[in-house]
Amino acid sequence: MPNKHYVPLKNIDDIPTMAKTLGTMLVNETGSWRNVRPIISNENCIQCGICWKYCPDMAITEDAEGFPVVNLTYCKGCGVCAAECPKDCIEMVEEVR
Amino acid sequence: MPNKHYVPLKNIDDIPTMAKTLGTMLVNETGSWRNVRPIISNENCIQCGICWKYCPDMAITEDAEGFPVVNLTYCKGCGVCAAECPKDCIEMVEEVR
Amino acid sequence: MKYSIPTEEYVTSGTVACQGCGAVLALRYALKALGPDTVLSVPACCWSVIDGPFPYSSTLVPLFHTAFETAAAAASGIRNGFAIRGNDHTTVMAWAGDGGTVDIGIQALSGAVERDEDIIYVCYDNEAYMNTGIQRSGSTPWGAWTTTTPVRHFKKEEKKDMVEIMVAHGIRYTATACVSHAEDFVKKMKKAKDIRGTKYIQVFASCPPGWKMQSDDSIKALRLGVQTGIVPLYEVENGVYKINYRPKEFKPVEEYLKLQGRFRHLKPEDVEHVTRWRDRRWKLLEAKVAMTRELYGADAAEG
Amino acid sequence: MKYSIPTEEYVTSGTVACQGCGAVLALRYALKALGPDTVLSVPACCWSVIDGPFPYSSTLVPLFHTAFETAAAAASGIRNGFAIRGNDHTTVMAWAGDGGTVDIGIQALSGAVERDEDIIYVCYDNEAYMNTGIQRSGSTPWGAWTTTTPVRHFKKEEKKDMVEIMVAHGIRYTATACVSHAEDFVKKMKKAKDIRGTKYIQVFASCPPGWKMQSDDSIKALRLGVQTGIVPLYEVENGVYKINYRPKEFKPVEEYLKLQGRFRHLKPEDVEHVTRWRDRRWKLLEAKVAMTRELYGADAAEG
Amino acid sequence: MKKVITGNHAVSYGSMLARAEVVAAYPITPQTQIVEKISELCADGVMDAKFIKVESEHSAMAACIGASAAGARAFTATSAQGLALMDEMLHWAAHARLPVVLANINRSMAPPWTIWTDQNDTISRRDAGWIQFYCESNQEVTDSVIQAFKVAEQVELPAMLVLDSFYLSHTSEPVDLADIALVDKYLPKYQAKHDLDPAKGHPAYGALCNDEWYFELQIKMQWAMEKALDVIIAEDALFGEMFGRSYPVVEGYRADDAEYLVFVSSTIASTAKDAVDRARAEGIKAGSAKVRLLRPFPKPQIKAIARGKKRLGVIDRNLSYGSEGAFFTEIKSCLYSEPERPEVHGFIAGLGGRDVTVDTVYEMIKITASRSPETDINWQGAKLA
Amino acid sequence: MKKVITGNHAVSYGSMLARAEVVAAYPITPQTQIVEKISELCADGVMDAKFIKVESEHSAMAACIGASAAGARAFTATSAQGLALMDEMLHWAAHARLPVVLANINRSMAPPWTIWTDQNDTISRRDAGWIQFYCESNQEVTDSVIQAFKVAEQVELPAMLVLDSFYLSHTSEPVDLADIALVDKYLPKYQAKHDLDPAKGHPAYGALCNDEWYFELQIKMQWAMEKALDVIIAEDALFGEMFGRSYPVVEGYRADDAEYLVFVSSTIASTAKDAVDRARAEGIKAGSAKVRLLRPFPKPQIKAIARGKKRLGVIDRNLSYGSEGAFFTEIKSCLYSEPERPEVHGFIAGLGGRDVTVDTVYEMIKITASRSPETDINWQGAKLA
Amino acid sequence: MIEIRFHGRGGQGAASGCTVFADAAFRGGKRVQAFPMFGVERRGAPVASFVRISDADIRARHNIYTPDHVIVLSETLMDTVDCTDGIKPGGTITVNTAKSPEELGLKGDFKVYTVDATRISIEHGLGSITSPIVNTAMLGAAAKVTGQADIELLMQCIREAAPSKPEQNAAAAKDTFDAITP
Amino acid sequence: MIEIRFHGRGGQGAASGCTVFADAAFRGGKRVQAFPMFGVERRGAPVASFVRISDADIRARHNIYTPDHVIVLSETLMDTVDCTDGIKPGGTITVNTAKSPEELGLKGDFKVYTVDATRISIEHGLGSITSPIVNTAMLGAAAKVTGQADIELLMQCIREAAPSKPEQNAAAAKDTFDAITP
Ligand SMILES: Cc1ncc(C[n+]2csc(CCOP(=O)(O)OP(=O)(O)O)c2C)c(N)n1
Ligand SMILES: Cc1ncc(C[n+]2csc(CCOP(=O)(O)OP(=O)(O)O)c2C)c(N)n1
Ligand code: SF4
Ligand code: SF4
Ligand code: SF4
Ligand code: SF4
Ligand code: SF4
Ligand code: SF4
Ligand SMILES: [Mg+2]
Ligand SMILES: [Mg+2]
Repeated sequence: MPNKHYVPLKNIDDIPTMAKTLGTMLVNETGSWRNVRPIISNENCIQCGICWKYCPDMAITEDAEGFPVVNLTYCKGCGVCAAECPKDCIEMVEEVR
Repeated sequence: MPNKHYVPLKNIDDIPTMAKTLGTMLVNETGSWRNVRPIISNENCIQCGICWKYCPDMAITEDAEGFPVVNLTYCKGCGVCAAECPKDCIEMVEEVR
Repeated sequence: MKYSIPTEEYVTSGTVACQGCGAVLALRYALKALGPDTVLSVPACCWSVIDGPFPYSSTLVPLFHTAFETAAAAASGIRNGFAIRGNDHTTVMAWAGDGGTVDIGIQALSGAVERDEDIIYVCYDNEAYMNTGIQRSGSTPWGAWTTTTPVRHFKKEEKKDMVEIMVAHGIRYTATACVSHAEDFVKKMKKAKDIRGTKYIQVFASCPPGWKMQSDDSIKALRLGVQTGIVPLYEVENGVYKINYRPKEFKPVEEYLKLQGRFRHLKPEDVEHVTRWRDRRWKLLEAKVAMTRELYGADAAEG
Repeated sequence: MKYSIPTEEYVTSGTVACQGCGAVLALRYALKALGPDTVLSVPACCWSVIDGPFPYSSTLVPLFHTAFETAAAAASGIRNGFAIRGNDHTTVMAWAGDGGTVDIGIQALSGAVERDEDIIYVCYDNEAYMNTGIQRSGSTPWGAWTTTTPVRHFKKEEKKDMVEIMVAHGIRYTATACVSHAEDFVKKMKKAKDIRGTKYIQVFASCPPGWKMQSDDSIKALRLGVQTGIVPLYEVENGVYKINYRPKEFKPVEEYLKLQGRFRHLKPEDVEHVTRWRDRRWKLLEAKVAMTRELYGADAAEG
Repeated sequence: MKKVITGNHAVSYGSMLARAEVVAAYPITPQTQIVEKISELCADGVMDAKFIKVESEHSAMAACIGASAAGARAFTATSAQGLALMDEMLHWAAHARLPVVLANINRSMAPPWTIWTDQNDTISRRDAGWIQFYCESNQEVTDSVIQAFKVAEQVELPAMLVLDSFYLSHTSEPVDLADIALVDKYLPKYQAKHDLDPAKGHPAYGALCNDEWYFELQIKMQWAMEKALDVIIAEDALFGEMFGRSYPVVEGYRADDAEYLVFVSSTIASTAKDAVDRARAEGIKAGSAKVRLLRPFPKPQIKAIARGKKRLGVIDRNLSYGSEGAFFTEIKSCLYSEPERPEVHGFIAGLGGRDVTVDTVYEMIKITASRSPETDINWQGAKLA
Repeated sequence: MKKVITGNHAVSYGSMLARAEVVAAYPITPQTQIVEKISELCADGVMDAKFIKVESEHSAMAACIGASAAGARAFTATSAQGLALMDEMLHWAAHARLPVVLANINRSMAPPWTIWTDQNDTISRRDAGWIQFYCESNQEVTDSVIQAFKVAEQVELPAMLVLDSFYLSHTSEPVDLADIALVDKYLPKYQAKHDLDPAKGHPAYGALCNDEWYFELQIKMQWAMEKALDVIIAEDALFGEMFGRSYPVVEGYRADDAEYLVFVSSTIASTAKDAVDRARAEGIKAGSAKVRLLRPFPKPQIKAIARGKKRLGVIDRNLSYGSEGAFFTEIKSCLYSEPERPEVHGFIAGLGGRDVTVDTVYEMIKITASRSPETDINWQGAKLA
Repeated sequence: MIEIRFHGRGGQGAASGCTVFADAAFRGGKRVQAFPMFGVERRGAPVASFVRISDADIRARHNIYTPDHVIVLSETLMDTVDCTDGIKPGGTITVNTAKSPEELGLKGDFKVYTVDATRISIEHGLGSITSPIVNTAMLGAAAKVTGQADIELLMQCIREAAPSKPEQNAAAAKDTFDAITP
Repeated sequence: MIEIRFHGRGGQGAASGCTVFADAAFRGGKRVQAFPMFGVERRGAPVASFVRISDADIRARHNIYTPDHVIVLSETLMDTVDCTDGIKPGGTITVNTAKSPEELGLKGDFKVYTVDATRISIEHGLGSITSPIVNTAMLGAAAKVTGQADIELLMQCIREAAPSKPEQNAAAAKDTFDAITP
């Protein structure tokens, strides 16, 4: 089911003259790439923002209290956040369907 | 009248498959380019070879006594030899037909 | 959370980059520094794929895809096209991989620097042609495996030093950077933005598949690059060298090398070779710092 | 007569070069140094015309005419073609003008240096595209008139410093030379011949029409270039700088500039600019000599 | 204002009149005069353009592409080797649908080195997606630069002017330089379809396109080419009204009542008129047809002018090795579906600048009039054994 | 020895069997596997060649040219953008008469970026003086590398192998790799006509050539192309004798008694056989003709196979913008002088990698069999409105 | 002609697996053709690849739309990719999962098989939980379900093609082969 | 149609001279065409250039082989170049020399004129003995001999085209114009 970022194109009349993009890659829900999933425990979290800084998929945001949250729609499960967290707050667990 | 360096070519059968040269540029008697002609006077000549060294047309050779001689078949009359001779032995004079 | 770099994002989630791609972070940081009044000229490279297929894009600034060897020339054209129409404010950034910079794109870049075009050229350096599946580039380091330098015949030429080549061009501003040191990179990009004329920044960016390592080692490998001195962080402004980060003591280069499968075949004497290369390079770098400070004064660099 | 350079000639009389052409002398000297076991790769440049039209040639060594931007790549091909057939002795020399070197040919050259091809690359530098009628090149000096930098808009960019760019490439051997200093040039060419790997020599060669001067000033202008310090003679071997000729005192740059019509429009403040450029360059050069001697020892250069 | 100028300068002035905004070019004989004059015009402030003095033709086209994408009117000029070196970027400009205009001086391809004319450099670009105008006179050159921009910007395709080396590029003749105010009316400021201004959005241009839409983008290019033929004709008509000069896409000379018709292009089209007159004088009912366009190929006009002829000749100053002359191929292919198909002679003449005189053309007319073709290539003026 | 390998590896092994001595190449999708495999073969010492890892395709061809001029057998491989970037040097190799062999993987031209197949990259080189072989299977690929060197060295012209991206380059199938000793017999060590060895003289190659002889040099190129057609046929026959496999320049499938014939090339030629069978099963007397060569264009063979047909179709996986499909043009031009000229349909299909299935080809056969052509371009498989 | 489609992730070796499978079938006397979904997919992204196997010459050179068999290298793929798309009526789909076929809840005119290739692979020392290497293991399952490759020939082909651990890879294939009863 | 050929040396301005001459003829109401011998000749090498002048449209766009008039900028050129080649019967040749026509000893069906343009040019401060600038001066002679350009228009064209010393150049032309009596 296409998401809201999907740009529907049916035939030649729908496409621009030159290949000019019409939407963003938010259409591409890369959460499905994940083999492993980051689980953040706030316990030791010092809100340093390092996980946010190094996430190559811009999949970490901040919750109301200033703790990091993973956007599972896009997190590819690379494990960088877990590896870089200075407080070992993030664990990578096997993804299940 | 073509000189001895001339490579006669009449038609397509005479030329090589690719443009490969068949003779030297000695065919091109650049003496005809001259407006002015170098005259060497041996009087002050110290046989330093500077005129030979700087002639851009390889038009200076040595005579039996070691003095420089201009090869008028090729000398273009640039005047470099005259300008560079440390002893001012070379004068450039107007070329006449 | 605390944020050490700007929070605005100009790269969206959903890119098709590999898990743990350092190149994504590189552009993410660069755009944080430059802000939205920026246009990209992107030649063939991983980023021309990462950004997404038609009709989608993941950068929130205009992006002009251009041929592999033309990042600097196309950027020059864009800059001049803007200028003649009165737009002198938009930052035009050429954003290219190392292959597109030090090999096939060096000519266009060299020309742009010579003309002193008002552009920023950033090379994200992952040390091989990654987009086409890890072939050697002029920026691949000595000793590395790639698909065109098989293990039995690993790369025997030294990495081309593009920043030094830029210095030799008399460029106004050039610098190295590393994705693991985001704050330093952002600072340099901001500085570059404010200088008129050509700027060249080379940012070291990890590539898990290309370096044959796990995706979660992506930042670690980069940090080790800096800590072992393999990747010096420095800048050269108006000819004056300045080192931005001096490890108190270099970590052994093994630590850097052993993390990456592309170096797994190296023998101890090869590691020695890399260590000597590192030391020679740092000695020279320090000497240049001293020399140029002496020649031009410490202020010149700040000027 | 006394001969300070080899007497063998490998360039014949009858070339179609202009009266007083310095480029002819440059190749004449180079071939004297290299001898007959040499093959030339010549891209588009004055020399591709000078050598003569089909079916004639004025060089007494094989000459392969190649496309403008390919001197180094074609030379690499020739060298490897020889090598696979067992010929390791013939010297392969790329012989190119400044435009063919610092502009359109820089990429192929940079690639060859990175691969450390066993070739000699010589750039005869007459500071503009002469073959096409005197357009600016990246090697045209600041201040010069050319047909694409009209007097009212004379060249405002500094000359690209190719020898320094080669040093930044970590090339084994590179040197400057000047046709007026034939002996020095011949010596450097001989040295280059005996080094395996890529060598780059840039020889300053006068062009009377291109410099808007009388043909008989051809050597004088070059000598003034050296004497005023505009054209430093130096070499860099394995990273170590060595200055081959240090004028006791620089002649004023005016003497050099005023001889040449291409500089006739320069105002006193422009001459000042050139003088400052000269001084800055020499200071840097001397500093590099000191720095690299200190780093690598005086012997390294001789090694 | 009429001035005696070379074909090259006709290009430079044309680009000035068309108010090219960014020029990125690299010198090459026989094009150098163009860039030298533009440098001068810019330095003098007569022409308000940014001249990017790039380090190669490859970068010249890349810079023009960048400039055009940024919304500026972009122009360049080159020849032979330079055009070939641009090739990748020529395809790029076309596929990016950018209305860059380029003047190419036809020069033979090396090696051996040559600077003399033939069309091999430009026919080798016939598949690159560029509109190609072949010019006959310096007047046509200046006027065509202006028309080319007008057309290119409407159909969003790049356009190439083609001039014979020497026979046009270096030949001086009187040229009426149009009044720039009138040109401004004919050719208003470029309103780019591309827009890289960050203030207006953040599109990416040229993103990876898999088999889902690439085909359709090509069809749009072909449609634009087909439209271009109509636009060229319409814009030429308007130009004719405004400036009193017009250049049909296929122009007959004594063609109406001709029994034998030779197709010609570039300067040979001019010389051919004298040859036709001579043939007529000698009783041969000859005519000539100048083909102004190679792309879009003016099929309806070719068909129309060929209709009813007894025999045709095609004079190609080019050669597609392993095939035949390019115009010969295109014309035969175009006429294939005609109900009546006259025989066609294929002539190849003038390669590498070999002079094509009135005599040479006359000879080809005579052959066309007198016998059936026996081979696809009839070498004219060559030193065969 | 039979191995299941990709078309790309078929190229690599072909170059090894042909004993290429200098390889200068630059990576590009979808060609990378070729150079990676060659790197491996060289590193393993199985292949005795110098591999120059150049910094661009432009230098790749320049280095091949240099190596070939120095007397070595030179090889390279590329695709699309790389081929275009080489363009100047492609002309150079041809005019220098150097038998360099190149494998090109057909990929569509950018922008937009694409890595999928169509023939625009290679048809755009049809005027460059290169022999062009279009391959249908991996077996043909390996064998053609060997044949290409044999032919190229005899006629002193460079030759290009052409493979569809993906549909051939990345498709694995069994390939019989010839015994190298037998290949050595078929293709002896290269004896260069060029000679740069200073011991043997001091020629200059490619010196400036004015209008006196350039024309004649071009005629020699054309003659060599004409000779090449015969040599290709003869060498293929010899290859058939020695290796039991043969590839006619135009190969009919159920063509003899066909009333309707479609011309095809590359992998479509393979798929078309299934489509022809289907058409036959449904009562349509169809056949197909695979065209192996675009240059030299096999005119006599095209004429022969077209003779007596009721109607023809040409399937082009390419497009010359502003004209039509390239094979369509060439075939019509070739048949123009035939006494009987069947109608010809022009189909364009599969651009940008759009899949051409048995259904797609069948559809084109049906159109060919059922009606007269109405336009020069019939888009097949496109998402038209 | 039998057509098979493999689903995997970039970097998992689905494409090379197809070639190995084709090779085994070829050595068993068949005509074969193998090709990847051709794209620019990066490590981790969903990919597909294909095999054609036939007794007669394979002339069709185009994509496969209606496979007889589908092999899925990772169950998680099924979230976003419609792995059952186009399966010929009566065809099969074989999924690497610890679940039973029923638990997958797939609907359509095809048979569903499951095998825990991840576990088997890890048991043989191939990869880890975060990045298991399952392509060779799944070939054994494919051989059993499709009946197109002899397991001994397949194991031989796997040994020759494996960049490392040839025996373990072959053994993993044998295990999945044995684990399935069609 | 009148066809004229100029002989000079590279750098002497024979080609630009032709354009100026054509310009003058054009301003006098003629159709004109001017072009250089197209080559790569360097400073000092013999070159030629051409003018066509006509009352009707000039359509021929090819070389000139049989000129009506020939103008020779430097007598020394005649050593190697056959300057009289192809002159139309009854045509003319005009040579810059201090000699008289007879002293040149030229044979053929054409009239010979001489004028000491070098002396005249130097008198007007144009160039020096080693490199005299005679192209503009010789235009005056050409105007007189060919009758194709009005001397006033010619002088005006010279003034406009001269990169420096416009009046001197024009005056030199006037002097040669006056020096010749055809
Ligand atoms: C002329 C040309 N040659 C080759 C290619 C193929 N190609 C595309 S991207 C690429 C590698 C890019 O490497 P790099 O610049 O280092 O960027 P990365 O992929 O590593 O991000 C290559 C070889 C191309 N697109 N164009
Ligand atoms: C691709 C290409 N572009 C342009 C040219 C035209 N061209 C030939 S030689 C030349 C200038 C060469 O300048 P330089 O290298 O400095 O040598 P010089 O003529 O000064 O000796 C130019 C622009 C060409 N031959 N090929
Ligand atoms: S696992 Fe990777 S993609 Fe997911 S949140 Fe962490 S850093 Fe981002
Ligand atoms: S890196 Fe760790 S400590 Fe820092 S914000 Fe993220 S989870 Fe918290
Ligand atoms: S004048 Fe010039 S060419 Fe003549 S001999 Fe002297 S230096 Fe040589
Ligand atoms: S330069 Fe003068 S002194 Fe020296 S050899 Fe020549 S003529 Fe004699
Ligand atoms: S291959 Fe490397 S650079 Fe490219 S997307 Fe993957 S991780 Fe990033
Ligand atoms: S233009 Fe200059 S470099 Fe060229 S031949 Fe003349 S003097 Fe020599
Ligand atoms: Mg890279
Ligand atoms: Mg130069």
